Amino acid sequence: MSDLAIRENSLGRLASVIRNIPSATLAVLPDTAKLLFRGRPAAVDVAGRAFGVAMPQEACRFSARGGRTAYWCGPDEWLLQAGGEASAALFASLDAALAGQSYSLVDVSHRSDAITLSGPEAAYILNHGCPLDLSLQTFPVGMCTRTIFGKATIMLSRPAPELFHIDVWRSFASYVWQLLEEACGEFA
Amino acid sequence: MSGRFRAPSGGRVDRAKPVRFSFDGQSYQGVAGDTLASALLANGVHLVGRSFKYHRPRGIVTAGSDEPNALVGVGADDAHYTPNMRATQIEIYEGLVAESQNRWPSLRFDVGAINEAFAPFLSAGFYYKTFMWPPAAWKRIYEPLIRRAAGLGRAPAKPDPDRYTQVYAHCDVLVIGAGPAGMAAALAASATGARVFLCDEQAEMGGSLLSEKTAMIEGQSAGDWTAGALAGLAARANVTLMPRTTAFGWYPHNFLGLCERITDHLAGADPKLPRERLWQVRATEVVLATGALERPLVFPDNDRPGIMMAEAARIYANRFGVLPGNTAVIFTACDSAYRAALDLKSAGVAVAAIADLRAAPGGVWVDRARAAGMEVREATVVTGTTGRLRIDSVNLGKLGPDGRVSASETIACDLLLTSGGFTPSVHLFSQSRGKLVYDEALRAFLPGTSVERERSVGACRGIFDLEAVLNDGTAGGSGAAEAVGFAGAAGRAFAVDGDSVGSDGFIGVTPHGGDPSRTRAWIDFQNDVTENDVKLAIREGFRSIEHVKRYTTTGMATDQGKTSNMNALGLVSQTLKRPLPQVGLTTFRPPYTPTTFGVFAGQSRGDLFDPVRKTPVHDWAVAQGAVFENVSLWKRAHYFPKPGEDMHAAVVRECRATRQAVGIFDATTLGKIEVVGKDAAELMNRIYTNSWATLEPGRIRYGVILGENGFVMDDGVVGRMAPDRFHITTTTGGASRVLTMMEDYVQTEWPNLDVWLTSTTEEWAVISVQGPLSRKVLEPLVEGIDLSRASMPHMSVREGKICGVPTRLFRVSFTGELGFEVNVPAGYGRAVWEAIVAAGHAYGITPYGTETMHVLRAEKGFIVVGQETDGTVTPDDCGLGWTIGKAKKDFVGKRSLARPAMMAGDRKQLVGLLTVDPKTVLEVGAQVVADPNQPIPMIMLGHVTSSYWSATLNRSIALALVRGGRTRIGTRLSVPMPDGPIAVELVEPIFYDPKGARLDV
Amino acid sequence: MQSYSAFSLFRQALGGHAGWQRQWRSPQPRTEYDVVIVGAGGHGLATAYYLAKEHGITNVAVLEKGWLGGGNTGRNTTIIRSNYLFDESAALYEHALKLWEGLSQDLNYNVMYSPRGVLMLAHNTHDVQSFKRHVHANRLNGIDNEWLNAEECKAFCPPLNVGGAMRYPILGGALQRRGGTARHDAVAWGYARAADARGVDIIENCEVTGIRRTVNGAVEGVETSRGFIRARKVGVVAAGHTSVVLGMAGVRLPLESYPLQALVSEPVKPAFPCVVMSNTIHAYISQSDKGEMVIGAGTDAYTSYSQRGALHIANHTLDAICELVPMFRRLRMLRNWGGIVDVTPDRSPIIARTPVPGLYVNCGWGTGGFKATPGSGNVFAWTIARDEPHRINAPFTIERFRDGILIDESAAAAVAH
Amino acid sequence: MLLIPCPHCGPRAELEFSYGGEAHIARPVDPASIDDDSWVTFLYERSNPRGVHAERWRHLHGCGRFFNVLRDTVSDTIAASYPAGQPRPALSPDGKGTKR
Ligand SMILES: Cc1cc2nc3c(=O)[nH]c(=O)nc-3n(C[C@H](O)[C@H](O)[C@H](O)COP(=O)(O)OP(=O)(O)OC[C@H]3O[C@@H](n4cnc5c(N)ncnc54)[C@H](O)[C@@H]3O)c2cc1C
Ligand SMILES: NC(=O)c1ccc[n+]([C@@H]2O[C@H](COP(=O)([O-])OP(=O)(O)OC[C@H]3O[C@@H](n4cnc5c(N)ncnc54)[C@H](O)[C@@H]3O)[C@@H](O)[C@H]2O)c1
Ligand SMILES: Cc1cc2nc3c(=O)[nH]c(=O)nc-3n(C[C@H](O)[C@H](O)[C@H](O)COP(=O)(O)O)c2cc1C
Ligand SMILES: [Zn+2]
Repeated sequence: MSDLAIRENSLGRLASVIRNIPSATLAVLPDTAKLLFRGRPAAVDVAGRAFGVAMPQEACRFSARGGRTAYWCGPDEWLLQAGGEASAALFASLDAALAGQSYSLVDVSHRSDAITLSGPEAAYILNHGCPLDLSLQTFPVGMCTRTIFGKATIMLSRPAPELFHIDVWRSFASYVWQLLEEACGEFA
Repeated sequence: MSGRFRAPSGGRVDRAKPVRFSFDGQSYQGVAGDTLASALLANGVHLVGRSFKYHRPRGIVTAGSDEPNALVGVGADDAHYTPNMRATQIEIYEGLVAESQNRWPSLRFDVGAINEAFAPFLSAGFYYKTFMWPPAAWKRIYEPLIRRAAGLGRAPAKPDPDRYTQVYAHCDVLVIGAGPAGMAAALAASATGARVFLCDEQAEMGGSLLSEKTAMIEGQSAGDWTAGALAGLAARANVTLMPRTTAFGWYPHNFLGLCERITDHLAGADPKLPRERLWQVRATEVVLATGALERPLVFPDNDRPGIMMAEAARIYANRFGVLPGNTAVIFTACDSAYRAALDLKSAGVAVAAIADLRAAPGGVWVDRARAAGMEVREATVVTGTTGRLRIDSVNLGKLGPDGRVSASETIACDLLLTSGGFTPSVHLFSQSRGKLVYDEALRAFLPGTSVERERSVGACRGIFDLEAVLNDGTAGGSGAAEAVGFAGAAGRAFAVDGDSVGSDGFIGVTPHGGDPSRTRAWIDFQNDVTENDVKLAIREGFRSIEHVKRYTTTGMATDQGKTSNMNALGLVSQTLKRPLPQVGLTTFRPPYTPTTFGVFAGQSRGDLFDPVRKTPVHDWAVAQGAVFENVSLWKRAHYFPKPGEDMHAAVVRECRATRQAVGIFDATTLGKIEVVGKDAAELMNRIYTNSWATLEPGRIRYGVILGENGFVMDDGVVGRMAPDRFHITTTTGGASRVLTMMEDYVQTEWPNLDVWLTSTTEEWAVISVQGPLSRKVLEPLVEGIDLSRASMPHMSVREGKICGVPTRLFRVSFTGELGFEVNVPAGYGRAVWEAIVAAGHAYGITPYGTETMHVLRAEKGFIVVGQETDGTVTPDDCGLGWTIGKAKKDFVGKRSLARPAMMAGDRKQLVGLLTVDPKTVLEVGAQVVADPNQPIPMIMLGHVTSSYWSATLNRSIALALVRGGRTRIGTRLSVPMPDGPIAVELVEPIFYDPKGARLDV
Repeated sequence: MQSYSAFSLFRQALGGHAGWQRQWRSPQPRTEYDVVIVGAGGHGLATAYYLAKEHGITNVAVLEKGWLGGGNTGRNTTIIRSNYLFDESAALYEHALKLWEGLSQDLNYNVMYSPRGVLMLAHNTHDVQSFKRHVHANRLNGIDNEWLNAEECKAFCPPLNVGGAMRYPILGGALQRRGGTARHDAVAWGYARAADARGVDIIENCEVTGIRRTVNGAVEGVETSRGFIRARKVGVVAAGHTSVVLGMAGVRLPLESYPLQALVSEPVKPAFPCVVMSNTIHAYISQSDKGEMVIGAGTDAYTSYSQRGALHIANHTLDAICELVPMFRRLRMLRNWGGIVDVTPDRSPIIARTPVPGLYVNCGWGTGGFKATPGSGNVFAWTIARDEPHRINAPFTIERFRDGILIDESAAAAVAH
Repeated sequence: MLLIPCPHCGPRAELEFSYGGEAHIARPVDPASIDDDSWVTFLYERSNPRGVHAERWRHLHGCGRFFNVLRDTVSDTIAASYPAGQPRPALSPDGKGTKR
């Protein structure tokens, strides 16, 4: 038997009933391949070359190229994201390139789902649960970091001045979504 | 007209917009811009409340958040009712409903006022001295009486429907207080480009300038200048103006709590809006511009309605166009009350006399008052007042140079204004842990050395002259911006045309010549603390100001002594003849003014109280009618009742199906960690009690983790996916604990190991298919995995596909039956689950929940961490001694196991319990004893950790931890219950298929 | 000691209360005492009282760096109960509870011990099982504690939100009817007055800055901000500061000091009849006789001596309270403060001799020692007087950590306070 | 809420961190070889100072790293933050920063 099972996004149902408001718009990002890479310095360059995007060395930054993005998560930790790709193939190619290195590669494609929050009030809405200073000076475009939102951990990144991506573990995703909606409440 | 006492013109209220409201059931009219206090005064209402202890009639004393007396309950219905609101801060709106408190049946005729008759007995701390006899009467009679008498307003009786929100915010400079000092600071700081927040607790910004009639700033009236300044600030993109926002708390590292009131002042507020918002602000620099509070003078009978702060009366007249009386007497120790007298007079209030405590008052303000025809009595004090529900006369006395007071005259009046000078508002500075310094000249505690990055400007640091205040604010704002790193802060000097009122004042109880035990001079109005109370406390040895506070309750009321603390301090200083700074202040604590619980709780209510974690199978289980239980943050299906079934029936059915055919269970919530790296096995060896070096890839082992203290912390099966890759499972609740502990060791103890940990809990959905037919169900669904006994033995793991998606297929059993745990990427969990259910249909596949899971594992004697263990249990205690790798030199917790008590023979050990009557099911937590007839306290040998009805065995089973349990196997013990002892037999803790034959298929 | 009663109050009232005597003296420290107690909290004062009353040792000084009762005794949420799980703790807290029951009369000072019932809420299966374990163990130890189902909880405490839309519904609770509250300050003052009357010198504003030892290591006395005071025995009862004081004698203990916050609402008329605790959602609440809701929760995360804590702790405390009692959302916080609690690895106290001859310690009460005040002072006095532990505190040694004989109530049940 | 400087991510709100107790308490290399007294010292005894405390924090909801901080337990002032494994820095005489 080989019927391909259907992939479900944990936010599917919530996203289908969203009331959009212009000042802060919520949406669900499409599924992507996600690998978590960790390793000794020597492995980092190798991984970057194999992935096609160098692992950002500056803390809390991401770099993207051709649909692939490498997010700095920690001093020896990066989240590699590849839109529209199969994670198994990506895993295999990186794993092969890294042979002999000291590293860890784990497929986390399904661990989290991702939300976009956009609009002029996006930062204000996020600050309903996130204690970071989200002004463009301290949280510029190109920045990413794990942080908290209410009582959940999120991975927050800023691809554009009024656009945030929130990557959140599946089972916390609906909480984060609902808390965002609650915060949007005063604009609704 | 909006009340008999409304001046025809003047003030900042809008006479064209009448507003109707009710107080104690009576309807009144005010105007837009009124507070409840100003509107009541405009209607001639002075009696607004009763005091806490003696139910004394009380009126409005101040015009701000320092109000001690005018507390009312607000709200038209139970769900919106809020007690203890200060009338001076309530903005009226159409339909506002307010009522007085602490009186019955009515404000004018209050039965509680009978306490007055007992006042002689109700001295400070009287309750510590009595109500002790007979001992039983305290609980049944005295305490309920005391409780009912105390308590001010009534608690709301219905759940609050309003929303509250919380926001984090950051700024370069937070300016607190939007009087002249704060506005000047905000102007200066924002001119540099710094991000500036300016907050003020009042509805309108401007602080003292809102009631300033004569002074001119830069050629403009105070009102015009304020409007211009605020407009200028509002136009700057880097400035956020926050009216109705109280900075209530200062927490370490310049983190401040601000409460913004959003809808309380609106009739029919937009339901989208939160009632209040908590701003949690991290400010690089803080500028305090919180002003100063006028201090009352304390004298006998100083608490009658109609006795008011001079500055408050000035505010009512100048800002609200309200005359707080017809004929005023003024009792002062400073010049500012002269200014108030002049403003009141020009508004239409007759000033009968000014009694000045000072021997020879003089200067421009005194001259002006005299010139305006006011009678100024030098060295004169108030020795008493009369009037039941409102003051009707004042007794004055002459203060001799020797301090003696001789009676002089009685003056009729309906208003007595007092001023003892100003107390700088250092509350927040003190909260920031800055040290206060006493300034003898100003008679005030002023901000000293800073601890946080902050500065004070204006009246809150003792600068009272308006021009100086503005310039101080400017300097403070510039300084703050510069300290943040903004250049270009320009100095600016304001020119003010106006006269200073100086800084005279008085602290303590004014000389009154009365017999201290007969007169009552009120220090703390709200808590009814008198001069005598404080003196009594001191007499009884309560010398520390902290003791005086707690014994008399002075300063402990809802106003936290804003108007009274300095006078209490002064009185202690007078009585002990100890300099004031040596007596010291009590501690300033948050909140600055009482702050709603709801705003602290914010959005965290219902489902947002804590995240609700659901598995991919959750909705399917809901559709099947599953009953759920909370396990840590997760919702887990507890059982799946068919129509008409209770839990017991469902569990019996689920157990039978699993033992006899096949059951399906959602195990997704188990924690999972991927351990990867060359040294993965080495780390496993160091963390777990077991040995991992010999585990072949493709095999699984059950592992146990101890805390470094030697007690069982977690367990789970671990699959070796590759030489350098392990797939760990942990308990549902233990997942993050285990990961954190492992990270700790990897990062800080053994950083040289080449190994990394990744949480994969949420990557995998785990579908447990258990039962003799499980293989048959799964076989047709998998690709590239041979499920046969020969190729995939018990405790092995294979990678391949199921339903076309990748899987890590574990052959494990927590039931004792042939079983598999299908791990698939979580997004496929639901689809694969449904496919298995469909494929299993023919075999009678039955979904089961956590209860059945527990029964099945208990039948097999498998422990559950947290149930059989509780943080005091070693591996040996719970029968897991076998997991300890004998050859291992070390692992986390090993050394602790070698401590004497950990090896004692009489430790509690895991055993099975069979009730002698097989139908009796023991209660979990019940205690086990040898002799149920022994006297209490009994010697308890242990307790039941798990207990179930076993459908398979058709009897009850239980697990227990029993002292020296293993040596007692075969003997009988007893479980004493309230309705009689239950005899139990101790057996091996495995009830079903002890040889494990059913697994080997 | 001047007698307190309704009659004496009446008589004094007629005289304008001029005749009340000082409740305690404020003596100059003598040069030498038989016993010096460091710390005039409830436990230290009770220790001195029982030394005098039960062991005839009256040449005692209690040294206090600030004002008596100003430590955790003056800042706790006053919950009293004895329904502890393990025999050792149950014996200790029940000993205290029995003393509470007669304390006002014993001290001739109304400490307002109010046995209004302490209800501990269960929100999940684990709570239910663990509380039932307590109930059974307590019953066999002769300590009252009973299981209530959710409806019974509601009947006992009507404001509770039972069955509403709660994230963690109330499944039931364990009720100790004899549990309740007492007026914290009065406890300190009552003991101070009674100890003073028996000759104990209570010396405030006297900080112990050093512990002097003889050549053979025994205690000789204490250095203080008011000079050296010789003492044959020194008992340290300094709560959050115990590490600091014992460090002066070179003794290191398994102790850490954490901030613990509490808060009160504005006073309202009686609206909450008992004490309710929820360890699962972290909050507890009772209403004082003056009308404030007295509320607390868990400690802040980090060690501290600053007697304050973080805003987010207050937030979490109050979100839990508002879940339990949604109509209290509109009540307002009047004051929020912190104390410094000393926590041992097993969260049980140490009441014992130290390795230094003549030096004794009573500490580690953490978040829950107010309820133990009379019992703790009572057995500590015994320990100092006889240089050996009372039967009840014999298990509460320092050595238990080395030997692994922990008394870990919180590990067993995740219950503190 | 403290503002804690993560050596990797910069200053962040306390909420992102978990506290890890006193720093520089190394696990004995060979626990089996030490006596019970030494073991209890490692396991439980802490300096618990009133003043500067070297303590561990983990940037749990951030980069995940453990690191050490010198914090004054009376004033909450943080004088230094340094990666795990590095020795405790010496404080400047005013106690407000590290010696340079
Ligand atoms: C917010 C909070 C809530 C609590 N709630 C409860 C509760 O509900 N129920 C409960 O049972 N317990 C509770 N507790 C715990 C309880 O308050 C304490 O366990 C108990 O009060 C400790 O009493 P003590 O006498 O040992 O300590 P303290 O009252 O703290 O006394 C110690 C004294 O030692 C003095 N001292 C310290 N160092 C020196 C020195 N060098 N020289 C001289 N004197 C010194 C201190 O100034 C202090 O006065 C709570 C604690 C807090 C902080
Ligand atoms: N004796 C005197 O002459 C004397 C005494 C006091 C004040 N004054 C006059 O008062 C003015 C002083 O100006 P200023 O700006 O320093 O004080 P201010 O009283 O004009 O302004 C202080 C402002 O701070 C606000 N505030 C206080 N605490 C707050 C908090 N916690 N949160 C939010 N807002 C808060 C108040 O609502 C007020 O609007 C001058 O005009 C001065 O002449 C004179
Ligand atoms: C049970 C209890 C009730 C309290 N009630 C009040 C109160 O009604 N009003 C008040 O101002 N403070 C009250 N407090 C708090 C004290 O004012 C004070 O904050 C506390 O004793 C800690 O001392 P500190 O704030 O001076 O450090 C109460 C404290 C306790 C322990
Ligand atoms: Zn970090």
